[in-house]
Amino acid sequence: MAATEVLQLLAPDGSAASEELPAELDPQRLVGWYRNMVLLRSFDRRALNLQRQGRIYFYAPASGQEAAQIGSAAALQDGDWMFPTYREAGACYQRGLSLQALADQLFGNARDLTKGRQMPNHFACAALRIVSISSPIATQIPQAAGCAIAQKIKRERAATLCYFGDGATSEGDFHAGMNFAGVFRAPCVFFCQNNQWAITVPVSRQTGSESIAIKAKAYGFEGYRVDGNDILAVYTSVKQALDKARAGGGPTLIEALTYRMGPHSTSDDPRRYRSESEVAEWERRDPIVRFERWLRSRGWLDDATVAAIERETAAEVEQAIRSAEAVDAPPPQSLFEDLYAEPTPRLREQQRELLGLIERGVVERITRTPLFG
Amino acid sequence: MAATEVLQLLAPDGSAASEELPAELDPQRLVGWYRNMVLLRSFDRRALNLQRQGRIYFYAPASGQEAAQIGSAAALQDGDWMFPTYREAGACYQRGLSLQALADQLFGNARDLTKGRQMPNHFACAALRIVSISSPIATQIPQAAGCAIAQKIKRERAATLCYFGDGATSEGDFHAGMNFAGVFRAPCVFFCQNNQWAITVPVSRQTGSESIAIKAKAYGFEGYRVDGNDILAVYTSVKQALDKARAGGGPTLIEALTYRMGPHSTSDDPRRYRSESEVAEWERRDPIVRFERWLRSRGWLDDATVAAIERETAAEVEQAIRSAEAVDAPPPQSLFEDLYAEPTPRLREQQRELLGLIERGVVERITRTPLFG
Amino acid sequence: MPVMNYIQALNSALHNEMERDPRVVVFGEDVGRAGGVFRVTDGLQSRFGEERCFDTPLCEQGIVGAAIGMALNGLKPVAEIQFMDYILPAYDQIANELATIRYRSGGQFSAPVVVRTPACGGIHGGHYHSQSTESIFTHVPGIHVVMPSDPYDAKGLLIQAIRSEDPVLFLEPKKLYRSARAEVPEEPYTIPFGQAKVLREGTDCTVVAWGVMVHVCKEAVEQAARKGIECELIDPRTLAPLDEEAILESVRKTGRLVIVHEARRNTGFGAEIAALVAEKAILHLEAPIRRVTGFDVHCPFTLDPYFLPDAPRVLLAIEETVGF
Amino acid sequence: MPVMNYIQALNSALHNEMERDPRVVVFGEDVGRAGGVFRVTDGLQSRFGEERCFDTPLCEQGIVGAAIGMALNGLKPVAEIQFMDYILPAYDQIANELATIRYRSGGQFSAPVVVRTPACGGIHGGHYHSQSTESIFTHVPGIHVVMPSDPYDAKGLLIQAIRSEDPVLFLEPKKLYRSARAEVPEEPYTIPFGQAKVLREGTDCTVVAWGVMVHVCKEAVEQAARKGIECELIDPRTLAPLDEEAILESVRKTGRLVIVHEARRNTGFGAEIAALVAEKAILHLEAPIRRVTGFDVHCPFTLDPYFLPDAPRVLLAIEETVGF
Ligand SMILES: Cc1ncc(C[n+]2csc(CCOP(=O)(O)OP(=O)(O)O)c2C)c(N)n1
Ligand SMILES: Cc1ncc(C[n+]2csc(CCOP(=O)(O)OP(=O)(O)O)c2C)c(N)n1
Ligand SMILES: [Mg+2]
Ligand SMILES: [Mg+2]
Repeated sequence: MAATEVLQLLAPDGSAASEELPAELDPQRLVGWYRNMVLLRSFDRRALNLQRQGRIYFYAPASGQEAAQIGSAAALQDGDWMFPTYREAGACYQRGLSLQALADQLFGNARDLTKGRQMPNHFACAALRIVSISSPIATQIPQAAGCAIAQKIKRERAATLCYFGDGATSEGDFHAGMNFAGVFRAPCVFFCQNNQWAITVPVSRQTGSESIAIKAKAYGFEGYRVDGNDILAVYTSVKQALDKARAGGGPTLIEALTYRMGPHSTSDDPRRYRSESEVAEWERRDPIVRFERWLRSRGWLDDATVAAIERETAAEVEQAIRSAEAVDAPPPQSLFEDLYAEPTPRLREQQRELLGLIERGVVERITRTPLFG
Repeated sequence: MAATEVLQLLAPDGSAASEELPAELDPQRLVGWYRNMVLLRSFDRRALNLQRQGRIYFYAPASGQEAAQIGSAAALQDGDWMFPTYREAGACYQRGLSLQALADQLFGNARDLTKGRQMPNHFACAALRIVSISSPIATQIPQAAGCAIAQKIKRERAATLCYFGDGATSEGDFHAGMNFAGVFRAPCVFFCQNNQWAITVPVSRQTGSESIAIKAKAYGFEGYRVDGNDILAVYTSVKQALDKARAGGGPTLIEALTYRMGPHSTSDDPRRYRSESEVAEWERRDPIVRFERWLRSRGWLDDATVAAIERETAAEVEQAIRSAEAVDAPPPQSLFEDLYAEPTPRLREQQRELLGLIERGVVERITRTPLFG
Repeated sequence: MPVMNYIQALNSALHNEMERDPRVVVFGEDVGRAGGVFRVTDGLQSRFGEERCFDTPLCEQGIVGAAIGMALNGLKPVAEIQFMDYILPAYDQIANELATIRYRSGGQFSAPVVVRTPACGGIHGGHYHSQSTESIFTHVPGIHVVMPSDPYDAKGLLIQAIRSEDPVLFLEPKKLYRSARAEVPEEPYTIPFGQAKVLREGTDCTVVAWGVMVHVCKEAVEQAARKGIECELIDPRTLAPLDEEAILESVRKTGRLVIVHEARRNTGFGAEIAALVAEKAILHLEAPIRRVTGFDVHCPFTLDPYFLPDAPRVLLAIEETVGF
Repeated sequence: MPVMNYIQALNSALHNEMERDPRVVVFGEDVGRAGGVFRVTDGLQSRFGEERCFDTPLCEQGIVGAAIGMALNGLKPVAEIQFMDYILPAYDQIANELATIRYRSGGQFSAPVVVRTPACGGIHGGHYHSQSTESIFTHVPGIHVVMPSDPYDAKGLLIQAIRSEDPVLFLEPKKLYRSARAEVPEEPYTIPFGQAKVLREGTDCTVVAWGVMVHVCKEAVEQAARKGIECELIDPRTLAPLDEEAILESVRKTGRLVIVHEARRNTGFGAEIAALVAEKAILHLEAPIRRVTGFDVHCPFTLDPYFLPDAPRVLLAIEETVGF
């Protein structure tokens, strides 16, 4: 397949290009994916609102990218590793990170797996091999290559899935990671969600190349494009690439063509840089609507189930947020933990300094994540 | 032309693939190139010896790459800029940097254009638009792209020629520079001398891609391979690319296949990592021998001329070295000059500190570049 | 004279200089069409065209690398790095290339690039939107490091930076962007590098601070004054070159020194100031030199307010120093 | 006990640890087949195979980035950066990623990578083969910074680094590679981080130095002794964690402090030591704290010997400090 053709299994109207489905995709699993997509859309909306209400500080929504996120993460196996970005709430959830863990992270509360250390959207879960997200763009790409090199050295039958955006392909770290993976034929799948924009910069300004997929040629491995709003195409291509990687076939670059329907983050106003018609055009390709149509056409989904899913997921989201909001901030001494396996004398001294200041009332104790504004 | 085909105009035996020469290439100019190649080979040998004798500290030879260097630099026009690496003594000389300037730089003496500030091989000449060479690999690549972007913004009818090695293509800066040039369609020609090795690492370990030329595809412009030991092929391709760039046609990547016949530098012993047969194989493709054969076959060169050229260039080299060696070290106060347009109070204070120490005999005055060892 | 916030003052400086000097070009991520994520470059593209204000690919090493090349070829680049936290991929281009080219070329070349970047914390942005790593740049000769603490200084120093023949790292405490306001002339003016500003005179204790901490210290020294402690508050404004003399002179008078910065304490720029004073004015010191700084951790999200020095912490340090 | 030079001691440590722990992998530019441009990794590939000692592409940000990923997945990477001057493209991966991952993941992840690199000058290598930029790393919490000054320490500290649960930047003063020799056991042993070494006891003046400067200072303090000045010479060995107590205790005894390092003075690590002493032992100081350091320029080629502190310069500073 050429690097500029686009793999599509579901047409925007929900009709299928081919009737043959991989054997492992039973209706229950597929409806489960649909449910997760709906849940994420609801989580996204709710999180945007929370931020507007000043109850969380920040949020980066992924509406429009549910197929790319759920479809790709669904292709992972237990032993695999995953390197997401701040936009991958969906992929993390599909991988198994609970809604409660997502919500706790948004509030940075004492129960948050990351101890409130990072801004919203920067999840991490060692048990699920979801590597800690950092904000700098593209830094995870050579790290993912290294993780995959280790898988090869350790002769694990496992692979690494590395997420990034179109903008990330411009960074030096993208080049570094792709090149290392190519030279060492590491079992790494590079999954680029080309959502057309890097904040206000369109992909045409990001690179002069005819596609992102074609960049794989510069590293000696295969790259191709899939319709990122077609969950079946995403799942199938990522699964194939992961299988190939696990079997010793080396890395693959997959460019998923999709669209960020909302703002870059709660700090952004997309009307400043893109047209309404563009947004409308992509809304017609909404990945949830498309998948829903197809599921209905197969008889696996009906009005009642859709309504139930919407009601239940909304309630779950609400419950997780309420619970997260009720939990206190992490304790002050935690400021000085986890820099090293053991705190250094300097850190112990500074910890005493801060606790002393709090005790003397010089510094106020933080009990909740400070409100926005 | 595909990125893996190789442009060749002169066969290794000196026979020509085509009898048609560009109009500007008269016999005098061609014999001039030959003379420069011979001079550089002689300079290289002499410099290696100087280092062995402990008279200079370091040298990075370019024997085997004379065609790539002279042929490429010969294609430049006055208004063009050039970003060389430490291996480009030849290209700098062809561009107009005098033998004396090269020799002065090796000795880091008070007459050196760069004031003895850098190790041997790190030339710079603002008058000739030969940008100061720094040791870090690939850093000049985004700089060259930026210079070319400025040429475009300023509507100069000029181009930028950026040199680097095969190893440099792995750095993040390579990616950055190529991508900027592609996005801005900058008049930049990227000239990669693929001499097969980056110190001890073969190009097969540097990248998994089938060629270096193909990497241009990742940035949306043309890349091709030329026989880097064929001065006519190098000149022709670089000239075309520069012409195209000046005319607004955007960047080009040229991969010149060549070979470093000597060590990486005087600190290196190539027998530790490559076979004699490989070296012998490439010696048969010696760019000087090939060009000489062809010039002889056209009747533009004969035994007497060759002998005269060898004698004269050796004498010139000898003279430049003698003269350079006789010049003193730069004066101590120069240590604190050229950090800023005007020295800061801190620098003035430290200058007084050093001059005081010298005056009091605490620190010994440096009169010559310290000897090796 | 109009009142401007920090962003408006910077924007005004950019307008002035692009008007005056056709060599000035402004670029970076999201600076062109959208006018920057903080709107500092707002209106420049529509006013001066896409060739003089433009978006680049998302690549900091490319932005600074390309800026060097443009400067070599006679343009006057004002490059934006979207957050100071993201300047690190360009650290090599800045420290090994930009800062050295004049020196290593024997004075033949210079690359007077201005790199502007929103710095420091206090906006609850976690580690990756809060760093002030000025000290890794002051360690590098060949580049000026500037951090204005109010809109008036911001405009005057930015114009000075753009007219400088040397590279300048221009740090903008983003917390001040909308919160700091001052009377700022519409016309261009410059403030020379290396001249500290004395915000308050006093005889009991010298307080040195820059960026947002100047405002925190203003509050603290006012509170101290109410308790009868007269502090001298100094904002160096440029950390390189540093107005050593202003600090030394003040310490010779007060005998006491409190240094306040947001950056982590270990090898922060406060250490350099302390070392200078311990070398050049030690006989005048009547108390330990105190540093009130960010703790030696990565600025956290939820506990962010613990990380940053605030007025009560500064006041306590002043009291302890004076009471020593 | 065999006598080893610095390279042999490091090589021995690597052999020991690769033997002991199959998770240890060694890689970088030219480290595999050729055994490193300084031969520190000599023999490892033939002994342990290409999967445990290998060459990488020429890309420092890739080397450190990949090392992080390998460490996350349970290997123990010992990555070489060919010269410390070339570590800067990896500065972002080190400061923003490697040093933060334990903290930002709430302690869930750790990446105990060792980054080894030949540092410092004195080999006439010009700016790009002479830098010692330790202070831009000591500013970053979450990573240990080590610089051993002799083969015995080098081996013990490298093994400690490899067994550490935290990332370590391991700086090797290349001038000592072949010139420093010591008795070094063949067997593995460790030296804990954060413990300074007192090379000479004395009551008149404390001298703190690391790397090559330890040797320069040894010469200087011997000369001082001949003049009747008894110096206490301290090598911190690890700059992070720093054995503050050893330095403070010595200064409390001698009342005088001279700090010697190769790095440029401005915001070098000497500033941090001076600041700590000026905060915690000021009452004991009887003279200004002196820093004898590289000048605030880029280490030049021809004039290189002017740049680096030598014994006469250190001796003079000691004499002036004691005579103050
Ligand atoms: C190194 C770095 N530079 C700049 C930024 C600021 N920034 C945050 S997100 C972003 C755009 C990323 O675009 P893309 O990779 O396409 O991902 P998307 O947001 O579209 O999912 C930028 C420039 C950053 N986080 N890191
Ligand atoms: C950033 C950086 N990393 C490492 C080095 C050390 N080094 C000097 S030359 C070299 C190999 C360069 O190979 P190549 O680009 O092929 O150029 P060649 O020497 O073959 O001309 C290396 C690794 C360096 N100078 N800069
Ligand atoms: Mg995007
Ligand atoms: Mg090469």
